[in-house]
Amino acid sequence: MSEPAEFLALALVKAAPLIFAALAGVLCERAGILNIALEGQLAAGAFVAVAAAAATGNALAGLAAGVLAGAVLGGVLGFAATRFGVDQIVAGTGLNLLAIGGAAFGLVVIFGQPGASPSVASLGAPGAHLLIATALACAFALHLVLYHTPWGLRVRACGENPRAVASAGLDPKSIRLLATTVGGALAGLGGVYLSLGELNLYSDGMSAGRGFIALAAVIFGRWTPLGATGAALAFGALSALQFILQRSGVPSELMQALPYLAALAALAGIAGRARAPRADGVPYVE
Amino acid sequence: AGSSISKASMRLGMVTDIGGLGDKSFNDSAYAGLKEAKARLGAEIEVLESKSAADYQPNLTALADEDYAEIYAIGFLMNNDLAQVASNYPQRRFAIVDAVVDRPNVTSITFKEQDGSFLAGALAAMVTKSRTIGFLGGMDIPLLRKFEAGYAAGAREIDPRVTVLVKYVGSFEDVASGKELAGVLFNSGADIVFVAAGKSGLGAFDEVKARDHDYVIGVDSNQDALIPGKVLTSMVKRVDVAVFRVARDARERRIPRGTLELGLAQDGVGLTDFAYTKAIVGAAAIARLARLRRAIIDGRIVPPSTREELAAFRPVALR
Amino acid sequence: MRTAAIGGVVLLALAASAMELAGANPLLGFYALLRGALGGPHQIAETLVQTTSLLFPSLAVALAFRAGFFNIGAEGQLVIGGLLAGLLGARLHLPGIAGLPLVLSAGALGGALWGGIAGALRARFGGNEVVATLMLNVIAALLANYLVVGPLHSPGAVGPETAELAPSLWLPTIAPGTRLTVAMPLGLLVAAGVALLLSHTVFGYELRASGANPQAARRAGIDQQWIALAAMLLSGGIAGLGGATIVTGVLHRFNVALSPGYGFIAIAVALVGELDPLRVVFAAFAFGILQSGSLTMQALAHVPKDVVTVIEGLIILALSARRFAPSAGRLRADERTG
Amino acid sequence: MNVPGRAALELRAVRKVYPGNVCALDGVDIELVPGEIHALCGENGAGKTTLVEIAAGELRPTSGSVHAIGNVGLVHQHFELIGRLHVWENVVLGFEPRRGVRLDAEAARARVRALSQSYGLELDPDALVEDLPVGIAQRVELVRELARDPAVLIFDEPTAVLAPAEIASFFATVRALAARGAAVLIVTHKLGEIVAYAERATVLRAGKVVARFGKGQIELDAIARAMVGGEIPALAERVVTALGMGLVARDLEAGQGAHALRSASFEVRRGEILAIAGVEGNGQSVLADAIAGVVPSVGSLELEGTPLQGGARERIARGVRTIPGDRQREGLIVSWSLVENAVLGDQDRPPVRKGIAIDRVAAGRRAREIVERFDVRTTSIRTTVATLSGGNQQKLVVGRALAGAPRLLLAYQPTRGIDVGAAALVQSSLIAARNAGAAVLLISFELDEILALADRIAVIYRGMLSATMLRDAFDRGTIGALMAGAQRAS
Ligand SMILES: Nc1ncnc2c1ncn2[C@@H]1O[C@H](COP(=O)(O)OP(=O)(O)OP(=O)(O)O)[C@@H](O)[C@H]1O
Ligand SMILES: Nc1ncnc2c1ncn2[C@@H]1O[C@H](COP(=O)(O)OP(=O)(O)OP(=O)(O)O)[C@@H](O)[C@H]1O
Ligand SMILES: [Mg+2]
Ligand SMILES: [Mg+2]
Repeated sequence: MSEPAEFLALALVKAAPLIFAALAGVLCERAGILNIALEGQLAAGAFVAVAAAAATGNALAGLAAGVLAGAVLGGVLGFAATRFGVDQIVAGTGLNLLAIGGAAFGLVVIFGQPGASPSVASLGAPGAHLLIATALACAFALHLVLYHTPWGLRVRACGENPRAVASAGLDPKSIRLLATTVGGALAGLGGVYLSLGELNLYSDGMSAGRGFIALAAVIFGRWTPLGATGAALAFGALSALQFILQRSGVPSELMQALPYLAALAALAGIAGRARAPRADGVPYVE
Repeated sequence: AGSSISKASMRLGMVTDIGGLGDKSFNDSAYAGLKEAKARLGAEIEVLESKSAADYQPNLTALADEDYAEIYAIGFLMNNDLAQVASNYPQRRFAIVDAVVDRPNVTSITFKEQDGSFLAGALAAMVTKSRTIGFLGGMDIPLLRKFEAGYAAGAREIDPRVTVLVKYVGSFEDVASGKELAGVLFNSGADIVFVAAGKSGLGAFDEVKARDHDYVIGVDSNQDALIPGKVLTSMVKRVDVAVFRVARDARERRIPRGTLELGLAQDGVGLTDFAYTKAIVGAAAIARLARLRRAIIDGRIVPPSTREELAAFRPVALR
Repeated sequence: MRTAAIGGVVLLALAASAMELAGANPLLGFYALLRGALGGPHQIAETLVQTTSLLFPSLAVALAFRAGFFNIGAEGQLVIGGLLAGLLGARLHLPGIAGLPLVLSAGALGGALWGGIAGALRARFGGNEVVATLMLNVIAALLANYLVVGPLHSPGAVGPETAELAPSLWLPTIAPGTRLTVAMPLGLLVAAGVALLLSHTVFGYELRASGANPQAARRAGIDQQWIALAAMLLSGGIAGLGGATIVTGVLHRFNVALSPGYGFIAIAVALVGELDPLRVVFAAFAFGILQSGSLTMQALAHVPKDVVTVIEGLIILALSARRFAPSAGRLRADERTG
Repeated sequence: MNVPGRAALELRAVRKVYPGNVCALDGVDIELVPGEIHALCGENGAGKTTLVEIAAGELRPTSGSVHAIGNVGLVHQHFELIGRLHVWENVVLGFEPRRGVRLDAEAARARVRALSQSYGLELDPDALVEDLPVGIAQRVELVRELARDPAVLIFDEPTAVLAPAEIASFFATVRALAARGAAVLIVTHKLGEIVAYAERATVLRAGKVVARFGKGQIELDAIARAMVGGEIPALAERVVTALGMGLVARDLEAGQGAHALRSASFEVRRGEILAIAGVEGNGQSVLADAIAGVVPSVGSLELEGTPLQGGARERIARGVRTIPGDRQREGLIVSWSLVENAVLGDQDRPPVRKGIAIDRVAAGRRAREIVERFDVRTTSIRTTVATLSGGNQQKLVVGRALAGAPRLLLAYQPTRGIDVGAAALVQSSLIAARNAGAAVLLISFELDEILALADRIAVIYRGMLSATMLRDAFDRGTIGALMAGAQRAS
């Protein structure tokens, strides 16, 4: 492979899970629910997909199960946030521990071994490529949904002023619940990409902070699907670049810090005046 | 009869470092040694895992408070805490892997990773067709640099013109990045990559599967069977053997023996036996590896364990 | 309130079934949790050690949140604080009287610097603090590893850590034979200080006003850029001081694994404590029980580490429903339309 | 249509107790008849907002019943609009026109245009709501409710933010609506409007109905007496004062876009009230903000002979005090207590500041002074401001601005949303400040208020300030025409 082609391919590979998670973040936050459990949703999606693929021998069944797992976790967050009015950050912290610990424990219960699962049926290279394309397609789809459908309008309204939504005769709680569930499903798909797309196993800690980087991408992208996708792609490109540039002799940590330093620098310039949805993270109580 | 009573009463305890069980590395290897002690010596075993550096001391203390015949601290990260606990509990016996704790009731077990890695590098340099080989590390820490330095020196010993590409994942857990970085190494011309990256290494193993003429070298445990034919060999570090040996000593009430430095001579480190790759490696190379091994044991070759030592390393050029 | 109580019971039941599934006795598990945390003087001391380690970053988070600054970066600030304290401490040969304050100040300074970067980015460019602090966390970890292993490597250190500090630089213990040091009263002092600062000083008043309603604060002549910067210097300083107390009080050296994520758990602690410094102390104690008792769950009740994590997650989830805690989101709620 | 005489909305024995045992409504009966305009009035905190929110189903009563035929629409005073959505999006939220699964934006825009045309409410469907001045935002909320074809439409103080001409057209709209068979309930503090437009009126005091006025019985004085339970205090006397130089503004420019201030030169003497008349959105809020030091400006500003520079902090130190236009967003921290709010802006100087500390005793004293002098109705000075009624929140803001003996007082719509009694109190205190030698800049959309208070007057239109006129030269017609932009008409 030529260097530029390798770089581009690698950038896309790195970006794909970030895109899924960032889109999930965009959807949830536009509805007014701060989803810091993206990391846990990635892990849950990745693990459950592997477990289901192992049980059925079918990678597609794994994919479906992984998406479902993400959706369930998203739903739990949405439910807790709308019905109990919980603090979304605290709940998200709890859900992250729950999902990551649960997956680690699941390895022992289901596969009888800690740390990492054995190899299972994966989606293979075509599947991974298809998932990358899906990530990009999801970005456009979410853009269309948010800005060109009635539901999207309602979601955005919920993120700004749920009382106004209620006084328009709608139920902001159900809208938020649906948004977090769909968001969770997207993040779950990101997890599936990691475990069954790029690889064929689940390993503890394999989400490796991607959920948090996705949170940053949401903000960089100013809470828009296309913007967040752009930010995720930029993160992917920077990671790819650091992979390629690493050389013996140059401190590896310096190279590894590159994407984060770049983001910090960009913050000073580009994303200065980003504004969160007004009701982002604010519980709605009648 | 007497022996069966004492058999039943021996308890062995182990505290893992933050990597925990399932790392397919020294924690698992140590655990295997413990399980062997359970099977062969009838010991009762207990494992406590740690979530941070602050957990080591409470975990060690929890075990020391009970009647354990031997308490293992697995990992160099625990050296200070073990020193502390060992002096608080002079009547208990402890052992630590990968670090030296100078206390009368502690057995320290260390390995000459650079020696085994030297052989791995030599093998890679003999097998490579592209004259480029790779090293994939987990985190850039002194322990890993022993692997890196030994490996590069081994390659230099065979052929100074072989290029050694080095990359670090920055994590022992990021499987996807491990795969991607392995891909970068292979795409940059390396056809053999020595993978010392914990769970991140699983990704490298996955990457090599689809590549016809590329190979990996495993680490710590025998990983040859993970992808038969694609793992040239594994540079094993027999923590299990050491753990078992210490348990047997405890069983026989031998006094602790200070530092146990395990190298090639003690079979503490070494390469596996090419069960699936004899055809690729070839008998000549295997013979040459045996000669190199002897040379290291005899002290004619001293593999470097840091980058500085590597810079100063000159091939001995055995013929 | 009743639904929250029901939710709590359900979550505890889930925790019990997780233990059951792991082949452990749930009753024994919960008993072990409590015994491990509070079962004796040693256990209580360890719980207080954990409480203290959590308290500093939690106060840091609470202070920043009160200023409307969403500091997700206490973890990085703590690491840098610990790093500076460790690097200096390992090289310093001074009596404790002079050396300890120096080492602790170095930690506070490091944390302040790290928090100050995020504060300055927002004050100067309006850069989003969540992104800044998230990025700074990763950079802190990489920087620590680089310095400790690379250019500032201490001879003799095997792992990613500094050499041991001279015993004169260890924080004095307050309960002999335990790791409980004066870090705890120091933490309480900081909590009291933050409480006083917020409720009794002009600076605290202006800080709270900026957090509660930036527009009204601006009209009241409050310089929000200065507040953002000052709040982050302070917040980072407190987290950094916390890192320094772990180095001087618990580990006696800097180690890259010095925190199991205290800075992240601190966010939950601060919010459960409703951003009130004194209530944060109690919240930190509750989380301290969880942290230290969970070790005994492993040892005594044979609950695997991962199940312990699951149970922690469930308990935190239960705590989140305790009340409508004023998250930063809610602080922003004062800006209403119309 | 509805059978005449049959109630479109009926509330029986409605009682509402807020947490903290605040009884806001105590056995209220009210019924609305289709085709009629019904006024609801009462002092601040009497329970009007609570009542209409219950009527609209947004709030659950503690006891009592609510029956309605058809949709009940409520136009809030603190609007429930979504600032970062466009006008059309706000209007169609909840019953969006569709084309397949897609939102039909064109149809939605057309609907907004049609509605605004049929009621004579000019609106740009593509404007972002947060960019709109309050008066226009009010229109959006109105159109939003109209789009839902309500059988009952309730307005909570709809005219508080409208200019005279807008008020007339607003009532024309409401009449048109009533003529089509809707029942209309209007909460208002402006008694003149009730007399002019309402057919029935109900007066609340302390959560109880204290008077009802039927067709033909509506009379200003009677309503006012019923509201306050006595006579309305007269305005303070204007005392001639020394006319030293106060504020001098030359070629002042600030802000950007439609609501920018393009050029203003004027002076306000000490002991004088200069009123700036104008329809909301013509640059007056930027003018006030520029003087307060909240937005940057070009041109020169002098106070008592010394240049007025720096930010809000420096200007507060010079004695510049403000009554901001939006009390909840700009004036108060509603989650804080009255005490803490009472010293906001003065936190940095004595007597509130003592060394690095806040003197809590002094702050408490300040709060008590304001509460007493301005009759702020509250259970305690330690309760949060959020629990105060809107009018009482306003009194707190006004009291705070006057407590510091201002050199320059910027009063932006100071009596917005407060009852007649309180309004008289606020207006009297503006005059008292003037008499005490402060320069007072009054920005108001209400001609009556301007005519009652001003010594001199200027009109602002599209960011340009007219020449000032003396008190004697006041002429309703001229001012009205200038406010509407007819410069050459004078
Ligand atoms: N959420 C609340 N909690 C507690 N008390 C409240 C709440 N909302 C209103 N009140 C109190 O209930 C009473 C009635 O308030 P309401 O807002 O209905 O008055 P209002 O007639 O609309 O007054 P205004 O003319 O000032 O708007 C007041 O004493 C107010 O302080
Ligand atoms: N206890 C409370 N907690 C939170 N918000 C409150 C509380 N009490 C009142 N509020 C809110 O504070 C605001 C002021 O109270 P109020 O209901 O009197 O305002 P309003 O009626 O909209 O204003 P106006 O008097 O101008 O009509 C309202 O939006 C009300 O919902
Ligand atoms: Mg009202
Ligand atoms: Mg009210």
